[in-house]
Amino acid sequence: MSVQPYRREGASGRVLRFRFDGREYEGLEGDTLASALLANGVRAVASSVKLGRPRGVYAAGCEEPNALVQIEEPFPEPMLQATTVELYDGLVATGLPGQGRLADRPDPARYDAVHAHCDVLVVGAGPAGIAAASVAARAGARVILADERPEPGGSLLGTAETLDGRPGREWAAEEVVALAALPEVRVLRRTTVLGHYDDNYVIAVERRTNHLGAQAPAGMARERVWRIRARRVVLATGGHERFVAFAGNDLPGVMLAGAARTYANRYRVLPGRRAVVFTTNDSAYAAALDLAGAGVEIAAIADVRQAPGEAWAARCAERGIEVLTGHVVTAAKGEGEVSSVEITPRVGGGAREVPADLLLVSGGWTPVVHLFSQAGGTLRYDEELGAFTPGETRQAVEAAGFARGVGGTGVRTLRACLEDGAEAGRRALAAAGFAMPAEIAVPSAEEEPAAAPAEHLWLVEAPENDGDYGTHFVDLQRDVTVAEVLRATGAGLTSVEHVKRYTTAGTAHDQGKTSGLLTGGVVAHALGVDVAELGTTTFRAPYTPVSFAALAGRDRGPLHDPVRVTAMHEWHAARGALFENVGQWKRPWYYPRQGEGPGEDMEAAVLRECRAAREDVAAMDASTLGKIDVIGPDAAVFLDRLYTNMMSTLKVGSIRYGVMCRPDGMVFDDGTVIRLADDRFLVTTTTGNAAAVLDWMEEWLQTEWPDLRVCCTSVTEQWATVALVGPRSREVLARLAPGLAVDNDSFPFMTWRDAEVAGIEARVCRISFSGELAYEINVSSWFGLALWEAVMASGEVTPYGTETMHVLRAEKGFPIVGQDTDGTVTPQDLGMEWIVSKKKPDFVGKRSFARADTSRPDRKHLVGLLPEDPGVLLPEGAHLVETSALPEPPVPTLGFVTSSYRSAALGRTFALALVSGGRERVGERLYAPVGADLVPVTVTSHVLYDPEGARRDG
Amino acid sequence: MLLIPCPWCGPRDEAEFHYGGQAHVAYPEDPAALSDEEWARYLFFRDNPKGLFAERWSHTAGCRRWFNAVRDTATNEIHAVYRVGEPRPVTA
Amino acid sequence: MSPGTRGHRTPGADLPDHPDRLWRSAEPKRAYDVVIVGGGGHGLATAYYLAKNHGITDVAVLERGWLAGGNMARNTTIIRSNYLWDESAGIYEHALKLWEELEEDLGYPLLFSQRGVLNLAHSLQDVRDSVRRVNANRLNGVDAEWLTPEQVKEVCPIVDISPDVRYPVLGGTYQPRAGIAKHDYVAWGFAKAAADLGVDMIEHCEVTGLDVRDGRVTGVRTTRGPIAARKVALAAAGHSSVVAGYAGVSLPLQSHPLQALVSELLEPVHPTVVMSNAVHVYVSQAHKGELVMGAGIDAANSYRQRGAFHIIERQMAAALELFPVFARAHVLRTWGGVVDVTPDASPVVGLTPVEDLYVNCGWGTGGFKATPGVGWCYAHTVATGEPHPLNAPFSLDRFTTGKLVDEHGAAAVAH
Amino acid sequence: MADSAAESTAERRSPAAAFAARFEAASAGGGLRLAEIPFLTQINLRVDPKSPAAERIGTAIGVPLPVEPGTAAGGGDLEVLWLGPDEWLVVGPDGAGPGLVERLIEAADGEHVSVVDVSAQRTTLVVAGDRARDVLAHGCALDLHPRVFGPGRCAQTMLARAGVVLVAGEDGFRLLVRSSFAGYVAEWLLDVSAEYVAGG
Repeated sequence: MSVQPYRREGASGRVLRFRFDGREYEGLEGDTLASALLANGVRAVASSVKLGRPRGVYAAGCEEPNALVQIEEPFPEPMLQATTVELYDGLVATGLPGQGRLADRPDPARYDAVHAHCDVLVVGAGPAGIAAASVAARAGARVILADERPEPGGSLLGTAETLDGRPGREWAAEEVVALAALPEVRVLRRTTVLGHYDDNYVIAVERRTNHLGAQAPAGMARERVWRIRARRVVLATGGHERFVAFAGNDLPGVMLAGAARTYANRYRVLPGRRAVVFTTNDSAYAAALDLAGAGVEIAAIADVRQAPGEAWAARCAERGIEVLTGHVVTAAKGEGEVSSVEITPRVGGGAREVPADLLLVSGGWTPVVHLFSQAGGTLRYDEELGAFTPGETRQAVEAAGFARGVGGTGVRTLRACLEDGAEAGRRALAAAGFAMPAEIAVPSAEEEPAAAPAEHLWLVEAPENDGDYGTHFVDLQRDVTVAEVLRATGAGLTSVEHVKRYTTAGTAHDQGKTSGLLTGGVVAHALGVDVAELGTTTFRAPYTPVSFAALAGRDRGPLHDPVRVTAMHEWHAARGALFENVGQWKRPWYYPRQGEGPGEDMEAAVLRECRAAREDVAAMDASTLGKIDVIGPDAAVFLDRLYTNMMSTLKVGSIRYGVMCRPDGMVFDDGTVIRLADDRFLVTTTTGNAAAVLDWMEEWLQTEWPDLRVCCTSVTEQWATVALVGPRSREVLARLAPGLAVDNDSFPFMTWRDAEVAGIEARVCRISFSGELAYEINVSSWFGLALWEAVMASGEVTPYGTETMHVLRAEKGFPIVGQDTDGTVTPQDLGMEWIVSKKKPDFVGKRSFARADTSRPDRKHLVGLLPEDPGVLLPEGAHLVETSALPEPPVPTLGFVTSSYRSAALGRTFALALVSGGRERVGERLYAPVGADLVPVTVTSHVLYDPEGARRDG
Repeated sequence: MLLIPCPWCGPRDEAEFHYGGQAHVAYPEDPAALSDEEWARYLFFRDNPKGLFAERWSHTAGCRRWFNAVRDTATNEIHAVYRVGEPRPVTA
Repeated sequence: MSPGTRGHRTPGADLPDHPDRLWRSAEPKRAYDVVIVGGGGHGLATAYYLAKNHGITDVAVLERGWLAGGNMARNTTIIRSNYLWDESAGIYEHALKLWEELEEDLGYPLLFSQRGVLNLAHSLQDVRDSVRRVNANRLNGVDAEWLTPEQVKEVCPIVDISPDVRYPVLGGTYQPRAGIAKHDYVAWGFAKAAADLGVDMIEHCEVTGLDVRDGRVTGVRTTRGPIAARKVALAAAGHSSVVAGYAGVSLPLQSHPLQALVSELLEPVHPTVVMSNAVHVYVSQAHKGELVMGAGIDAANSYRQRGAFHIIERQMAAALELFPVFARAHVLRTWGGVVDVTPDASPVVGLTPVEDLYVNCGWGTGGFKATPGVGWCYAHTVATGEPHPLNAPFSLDRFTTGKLVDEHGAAAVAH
Repeated sequence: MADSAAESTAERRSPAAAFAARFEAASAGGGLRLAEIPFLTQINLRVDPKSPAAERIGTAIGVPLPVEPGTAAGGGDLEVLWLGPDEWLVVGPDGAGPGLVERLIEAADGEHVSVVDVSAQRTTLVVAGDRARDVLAHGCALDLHPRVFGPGRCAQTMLARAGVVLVAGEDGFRLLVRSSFAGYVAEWLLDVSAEYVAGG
């Protein structure tokens, strides 16, 4: 062990090698990076964020304000506390100046989340938590016990206390092993409860592979979010020690007394050789005695109180430790680290300087009330404790043990914590409706000396001649000193929140765990008010920092959002289709022809697909359209109320196009309505709105018109749909469906027939979204691929995608909801007066058409645009102005281009646009600013192709 | 993540529900008879109290039923749930 | 000690100093010319411009908690003016022009940084909407560009523009003059400047009622006693419905929690502001190095300044889709504010049916960026009794006529 | 693919057919079994539970419609899942669809009911074995403890980001998944399974 000069004798464990700031070190299994660094005598671990001052390890847990490190290997991870990084072989880390560094390569690790339910969640596996969990678990309750550390025991890990005659750490380990063996108990180690939300929804993160370093199994999620729904929560979260503001209280070598005790006992590391102890309470005496026992020379204990605990003082006297009551440490001194400590009597007498390389500080203990506060609980100031403790809450949560401030003297007493934990367990059981277990023995702890009350000292006042308070730190991590707090209050700030923001105190990585109350104390001091009156800043989740990746879990990449595909998807993919995301669906966008040389580009592919549809025969996978079966005697009445046009007059066997508006009169969705029977309709919706339209229907039915006897059932995926389009579509269909009479009289436009197509039961609809003769063939989606393959089998049908579909419909002036509308467009704006019934007394949206704004003549109308240069393609989203030269901005816009394409059929480019008063402008020349140019265009009707509708019958 | 007691399915996570805003706002019997002001009130104005609020939810990921709840918007506590058509229960 | 760290860059050192004097919390007087309800950014800016532009200094700003402790203290500080509709572009661009002079005007360092804002497009419809907005912006004199994915990558190299992202980046709009500022400093700058001109800052003074006589407001009732006022201007974002309700004025508002979060301090990786509505993320890296991110709003009404956690989880998943390098950054702190949202996602600024009572509300998720602009216009409205031309379109009666300023339709601009 | 398309045959293909081999591989360790049961008959039934039609339907198919929310009832080769207060899914073997639809409509005898064949709307995935609950808990917020969600329980809920009908049986769970989401759910299950199967 000679390579670890500060390691106590008798330490055992596997030797681990690591590198810090470029130097090789050895540590032991069970070490944190902090304990290993201390064992190697590394005092300055990082430098401070603002002043660049050297900083050493200050604490032993997640409250650490100073020792921030960057992990370099096995994978870069920014800003962790050396006190919470478990040591592993091959760890490479560097100390940080307050800013971390992200990796520049993708994180290969896996992350996940899991839901859990329990009767009682116990947060913290210290003495109170174990006691609570034991009581609850043995009564048969479902219990989750979560603790942030690798092993249970909480405060017992840092002390040399015994329980039932065993070392506390062993007791805790055995208890928890026994608990974990119960069928309804789950013990979560390395699991930090981060957030406590409404209805006892509690978020925790388990670190599962970090401590394994490069040995972490590849298939195992590195971090796991636990989403816990608990009937009762017991917060046994213990306390954090705080420090005191005095000159030089940030020097490496200054350390919280309890932390030093933990290093000596748990890690068998000496944080220094010769220590001064500065305390406001009895707990530091135990620390001093443990350290003395471990071989640290305790030069003196400076106690701010006149009357420390008698038994503690006596024990110190026995060991020859000098106790200076009524004294304060006025300064820690040294170059880069502590070399001496200045101790001054509070009343009279001069300072004396004591050589020491370690200064242990205890400014009292603050219960960890973060989660209680997050859960909506109130906090109240406890005078004895000098801290805020849990008050009222409406959630089923309570604190237990030191988190509740039991003990009464400002320091933790083991017995009180055990008993309080067991009581909390009993209360949780009762509240969750479990029978009370027979008396459960609380383990017996050693007799603890009676504690004397703590005194709450926040600030050691600077001497008159050195009153700048420039090194009296209140927030070590944000480099905030008393001087800055005084400046803030001097500037007129009276709220602790304002001071926090003015100074940044409490906003760093540690969220002010050691400094929050201290800052409040100093502010109160400066303002001359009570700490209690000042209150605290808000406790916000997460309790400790959590990685973005953990929260993202497995919802990344392909699993980020469901990819929805049709039954024909594999064919499209194999054929080399490019896909468009339409909502969650992948739809073929276009099918570049594959062959020798470079593939076809989009423009060429779309022109080819369009020509095939207009001149020959083409097919599209239209399966993604939403489909809803609407059934019931009142179905027709219902649809009459939702659509702007009349549906009740539709004949069985026929099909009608319809538009739905919101009550404000704006177009919401469109599609076809097929009448299958007197009391049965099949409604289609746009792909993106399928769920919204079904919800819409259910909302009206259930909340407004419960008297209507109508049921709506989604059949979107029951059916796969092939749109077969083009002058030769009839011929292809006839071949596929020899039993179907396909001539125009037998099967007219806007009707449907049941038929066998390619040997598959099908419903064939004569619908056209292109203006051409066209059919939509619907089959059970099990047969979707078979149908598609049959359609494609002859090789004469050209597959086409959404882009071609868009061009074809735009040539016909058919709008796409969501592209040619934006939530501010009425059917009349779209030139669809004809679809707005005048006969029906009411339908959703009707009243809004009579509002002042919806009847304005200068509303934007859907019109066609022909660029004067037929080769110029207007960008979609281009705007329109009246003049051929742009005046100074702001220039009023007349409207904008919603759709713009090259048309094979027209032999030129064209566009659709929403233009103010557009219908009255047909024939006018307008200008579209495109880059630096103004492109002249002529306004036309929005129907540019086959306005007579001559082509739909083939 | 609230735990919302669906009157049929029992308590489920908030993420399974769709929020429907204020309850008991009936579609006007004769919209044509309303003034523009009255129609605007129906379209756009809803109560927004800090405190108890009768509101609508739909259990979209479950039974797809709409129902009403009385929730305290200051604390998110749900005091009652009841079915559409039932009167708002008296809550504390 | 870290060899690479000692003696050079201390990332926290370059923040500006605050003035030694900000404001002194005042005791309420019995009467004022103007009482402003709400000591947030909008209320403070209004007070400042009332005093500066209109010479009205007998003004009290009433704040129920600590000054600027509401949404002003909780937002993600994004400033931009690239809104779709002419009406919106008008007031936001006015605000942006004021921002460009504000540090000098207020004599206060605001850390105003014109680092540009990117709004990403993830679908073909996003692209259409984005191009439409860029063109609208240009006609309105608002700087805006459409960027290809490669150009997006040039502006912000850490954005993943590869096609294997679930919703690939198809491009983005870019407003170079947009950026961020330090929210607290903005509030304090306005507060100090207004206080210096004689405005009373009254903290911990909650308004509990409005006195209305014969259709005219005459004063406010508060937890610190009644205060008479010739005019009352509401600027109580989040709680506007509650306060306006005291005068019997109902507003088309719903209040929702909106969450945001920050990471630890990180070395600079993110030079601009990136927003993506499709995946509900907006992120910038603040001056000290923390990533500041906003999430979507909670669906249900609530006055609880706390959102639901699944929204944060989804936001993180979306963030990592766009920025894989964020994987091991840590969420340090999350928080929530309460925003009031109108049916058309545009604010209500102007007169009310009660004489001498004015309302400014409904800014939803976008109030911060408007702060100087709305303060300017609202002060004009209150001082003259007539809406400023820039806030005239945002009147209450647009809901009756139907002439909405519907920013829902304008993709990528909800925040 | 384009070539093989020439040999068109009207063969059915189930939504998760492409995952058969990967499901089998994931099931090899014994702790977990993943599989698709394709082509089950599924009829969506809407009827007022208090109506005579509801009773007649129960009699006709030999399974009284379960009225307790979240429960399933079985009889013969049929199983009836409660979906909502007036909505059920009647599940039967492959090929039972047309006959079943007729029986249901006949039993309604002219009363207002809605009977829709949705057999192809969802496919059925099996998640069984000792680790089934652990796997599902990664994406399902329901309490799947056997005392709470044991055999005979069913629920419409979310699994990760997909809506599912979850049915608890004696031998694990069945997931009824919308056909277009089948690929997503299958990929999700396989991703989760990585930790629970041998060698994972």
